[in-house]
Amino acid sequence: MSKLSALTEPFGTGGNSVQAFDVDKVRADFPILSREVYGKPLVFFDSGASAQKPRVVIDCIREAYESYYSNVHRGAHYLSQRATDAYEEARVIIAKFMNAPSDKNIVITSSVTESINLVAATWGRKFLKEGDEVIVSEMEHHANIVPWQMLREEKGIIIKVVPVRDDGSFHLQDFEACLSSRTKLVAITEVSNVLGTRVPIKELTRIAHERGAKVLVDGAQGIVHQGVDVQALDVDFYGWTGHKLYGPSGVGILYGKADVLESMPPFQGGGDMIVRVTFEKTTFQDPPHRFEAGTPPIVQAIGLGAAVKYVEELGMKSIAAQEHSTLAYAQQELADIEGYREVGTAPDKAAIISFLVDGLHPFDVAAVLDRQGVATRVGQHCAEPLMDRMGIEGTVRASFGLYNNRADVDALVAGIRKAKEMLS
Amino acid sequence: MSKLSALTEPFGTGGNSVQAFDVDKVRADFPILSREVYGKPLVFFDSGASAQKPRVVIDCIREAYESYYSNVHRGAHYLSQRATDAYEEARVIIAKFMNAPSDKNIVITSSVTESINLVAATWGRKFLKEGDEVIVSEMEHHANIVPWQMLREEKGIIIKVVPVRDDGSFHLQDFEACLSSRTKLVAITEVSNVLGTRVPIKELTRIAHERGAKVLVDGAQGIVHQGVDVQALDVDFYGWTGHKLYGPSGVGILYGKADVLESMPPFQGGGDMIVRVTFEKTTFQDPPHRFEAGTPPIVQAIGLGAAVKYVEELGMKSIAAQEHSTLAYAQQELADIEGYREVGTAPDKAAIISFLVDGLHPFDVAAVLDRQGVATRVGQHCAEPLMDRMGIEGTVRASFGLYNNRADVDALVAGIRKAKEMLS
Amino acid sequence: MSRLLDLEKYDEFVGNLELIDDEDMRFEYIIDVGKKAGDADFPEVMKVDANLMHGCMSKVWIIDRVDDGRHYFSGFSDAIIVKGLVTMMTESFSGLTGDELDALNEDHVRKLNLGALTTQRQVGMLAMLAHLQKLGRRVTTAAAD
Amino acid sequence: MSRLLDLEKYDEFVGNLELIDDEDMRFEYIIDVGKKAGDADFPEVMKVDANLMHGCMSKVWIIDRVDDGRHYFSGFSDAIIVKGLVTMMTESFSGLTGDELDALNEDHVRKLNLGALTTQRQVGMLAMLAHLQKLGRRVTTAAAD
Ligand SMILES: Cc1ncc(COP(=O)(O)O)c(C=O)c1O
Ligand SMILES: Cc1ncc(COP(=O)(O)O)c(C=O)c1O
Repeated sequence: MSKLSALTEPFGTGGNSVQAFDVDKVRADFPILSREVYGKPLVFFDSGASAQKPRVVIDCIREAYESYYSNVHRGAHYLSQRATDAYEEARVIIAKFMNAPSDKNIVITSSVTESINLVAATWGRKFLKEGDEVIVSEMEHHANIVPWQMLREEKGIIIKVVPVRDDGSFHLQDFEACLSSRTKLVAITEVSNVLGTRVPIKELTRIAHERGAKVLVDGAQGIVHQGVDVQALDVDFYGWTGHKLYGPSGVGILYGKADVLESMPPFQGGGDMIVRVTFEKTTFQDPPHRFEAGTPPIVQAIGLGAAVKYVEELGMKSIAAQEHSTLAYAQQELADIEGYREVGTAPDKAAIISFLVDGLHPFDVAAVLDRQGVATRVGQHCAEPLMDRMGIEGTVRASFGLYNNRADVDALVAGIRKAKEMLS
Repeated sequence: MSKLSALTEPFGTGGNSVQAFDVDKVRADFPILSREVYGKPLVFFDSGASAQKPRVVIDCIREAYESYYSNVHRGAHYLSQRATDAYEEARVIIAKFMNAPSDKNIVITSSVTESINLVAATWGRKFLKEGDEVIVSEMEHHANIVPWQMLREEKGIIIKVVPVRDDGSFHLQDFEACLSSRTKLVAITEVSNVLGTRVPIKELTRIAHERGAKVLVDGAQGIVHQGVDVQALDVDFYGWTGHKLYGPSGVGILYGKADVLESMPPFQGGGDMIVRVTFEKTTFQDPPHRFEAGTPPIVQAIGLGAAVKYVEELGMKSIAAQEHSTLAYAQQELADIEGYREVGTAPDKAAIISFLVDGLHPFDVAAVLDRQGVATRVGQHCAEPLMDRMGIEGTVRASFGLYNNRADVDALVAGIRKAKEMLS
Repeated sequence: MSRLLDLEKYDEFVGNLELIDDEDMRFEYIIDVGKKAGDADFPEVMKVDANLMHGCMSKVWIIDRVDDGRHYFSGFSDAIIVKGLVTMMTESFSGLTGDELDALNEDHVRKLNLGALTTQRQVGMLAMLAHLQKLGRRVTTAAAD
Repeated sequence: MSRLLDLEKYDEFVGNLELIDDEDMRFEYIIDVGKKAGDADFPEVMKVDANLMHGCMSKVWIIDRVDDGRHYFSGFSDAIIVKGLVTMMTESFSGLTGDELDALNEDHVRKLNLGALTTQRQVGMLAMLAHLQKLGRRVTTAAAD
């Protein structure tokens, strides 16, 4: 079972004192972190694209397939019941983790991309008319841009874009300037996957609700760094993706308020989401099952439940504190590199650093880093409009996970210095 | 790696002599088959709902997470490249398995349900107009009914239903009677998940094409029993689901002809499926990536590749021969039970048996079987219209996998006798 | 309402099931209850959709008769095992008021100790309990009109 | 067409790379090729979308000059490593006819033995080869008009 490192000394962050953990013990939970790349120890700074998995998650997947695998919601036999229990138990774990009122608020999807597309295709198609406005921000991931563009194509809705400031910060007054009587939805990221900027979702939601607009949050980069309390935020939808929260690939989540989910037509048609089918007429299940057509990602959902339990045992506050401390150390060390420039310096950002080095192409920097065993991401990070706005072609991004330590940072810094040396 | 049982004596089936394999050696490849249920050995006859997984698949999943996991198509680093290679290699394996002209014909989805919904939402929305006809059969799974009903709701298309005969057989002349000048699509199952009836897809496709209609095959129950050669069948679309072919949950496949896929607009919007995004305009990738928005089911696709290699090593012909022989044995033994009735007795059916026992409710029979460790499925099998047509409320279904042996059949027969005894 | 309910029939079922320590025999006990349940108690004319309880693998009908504010249930299913389970539920919890029904909770179902039986969970005895409670409330509301 | 192509420059690259048995040093070799590639060879005015090769992580432009049916390529990228790779490709395969270009295959790329280098695959040297072949065919067709 879960072999978590013991919590160590208390640790201050933003006023509240929380327990930090011993990162090196935690690292031992992740088998991949002990591997080498090109003969050098792996330094993984690409958790923002997808995080590595702790042993408890990998074991949970194996156990499911080896000892109780079956389809769910269908069989009258023992394994089917076991698998159904485990699958629905995962939904309960996830609901509690998000502080959702009930597991009925939790739709299991295949990714946050699907979660957002689901809302666009059901709620959006049903409730948005020509001329209605959807507000997004300039720092959205393509997953929170393209579905609304497709709906614009179909329905003639209008997409309004909240600008970000030069330092990558997001200001509520810029958001308020976009609101109008036609605003029906605010679809916004909680944390920028490029800049690390946090959006003040709670305040934003209060303002949007005052104007009668619904709020959908793309929590892909939010929940992994700070957890979420959907009732405190009061958002209507909150989507996220399992593989970035140390869970398996192939599973995502959509939280929706009960009345909103109930108002929505089904997304896809198939088994499991219906009550009765005749060729003349079909009646659909209640949420969340109405939105889960066909065999769901069974073992992936169960594995995500294990991942959630893992981060809960460490504590989301402790994870945030740990990441914050590593981020601060990194910012300090990186600042010493001549020609180094951080892109996105909003105050209180999440543990994501995008950067450039004067005179060097980001691709070259990332390639040299890679040869040193340091995995980063380079390019536009599925956020091309943000690149256009910042007037750059791309960045190197080091995104932190709960397992990154100061030695990782040192390797990153040394790698950048080496890149400067090799490339100049 | 794959520890396949040695092939044994040659074995005749339908004229062609193929190698059969030693089932008991193959059973050892599936960890779950050695478990007990209620203190009795597990006898698994629910592979039609979802098949169990061989060790090679489970190990492949573990290995991916432990040694080279990363997101795909994004990073410039080593792991990202390794994961992308493995993911795209799976696509190649799957393309070859289906004899698709190229891996570009293979769209990776989350299930066959999604595959069919994808076609309905893209090809269907673009090319079908009010009054256009879609032909399905009376024995479709809900996954191949509800998406067309949803499109009917939206577009006013007409759904025509090919009847099946009392014995569950499917006749081309019944199909031809449904064709008209307005037929645009035939969306049909290859093998009935309830009756085991095989549809003569190749002939049907020839006829449909002569009338200018496209053909979509729901191959969920077809490919697992007989493999597929999409070029020989000449179908336009062929969808299937990984978890029924001994692969992981959470992954499905849509094969499409190149020109047809190219003619289709995207399905969902997000990362990976775009070439360029601005808020004004977005350009999309070519197939198959156009249809794969967001992080795909990475490890699930890789695991499915391992499953395909596993069945290829055994040989689809050998699997068919083995299943056929077990089916014949079962039919003979079951026929001796007084009051036993097989529902669906079309000639040359696939290894699926639906049955009833006079005077007993199918639920009771399945429940007693379950207590004997025999897993079957009971109910309507997501095929309610077929139940209505057969004038029954449900059946008990024993669906065979490559690992079912005669001892399994004996346990099934003994279980039914016990049910009669306990329930009368 | 917080007084201890007197659930004579329920206690009898719990007692009987406690005496059986073999799961297979407990399973047979349910079948026996199902077989013994007099079908005559459930009139054919009542097997209509309005009395159907949704969400079961086999059809379950439940009706109630109200006498002096107390609910007397009978249930039926075509499947013997389900009939056994529904009979245990209706017999256990007949004679209670709507409020008393509402005071019942998951533990009452759990104490029947059928948890290990797949069938118990499939047909959802909890769903049956919720259904009885709903029937209890429905008539209470109607009476208040 | 099946005559053995005389690929002098290509053979030189292959030979040089074979001498280096350390992967890190092979990586540095590519960087060196990139650094040494004269930027002047690739006129600024040619860095337009029409000459862009799609599907790379960093921008790659490739142009060709045709002389007596033979193609002389030059390539450019903002990223040094990519410039190194594209330079190896353009220098290796310049001077060939469209048919000769078509006769090249994956093995020619594989023999450069950069397979272990992530970057090599990322920027897709195979894609570059295909691009050169496309350019070779395009002009041949145009000439036939
Ligand atoms: C014939 C047929 N079509 C479609 C499906 C749906 O498969 P999935 O639930 O994996 O999407 C199934 C299986 O349940 C099936 O048997
Ligand atoms: C902010 C944000 N939104 C959406 C996504 C899309 O996630 P997925 O690809 O898992 O659907 C990502 C990650 O790539 C992201 O960072």
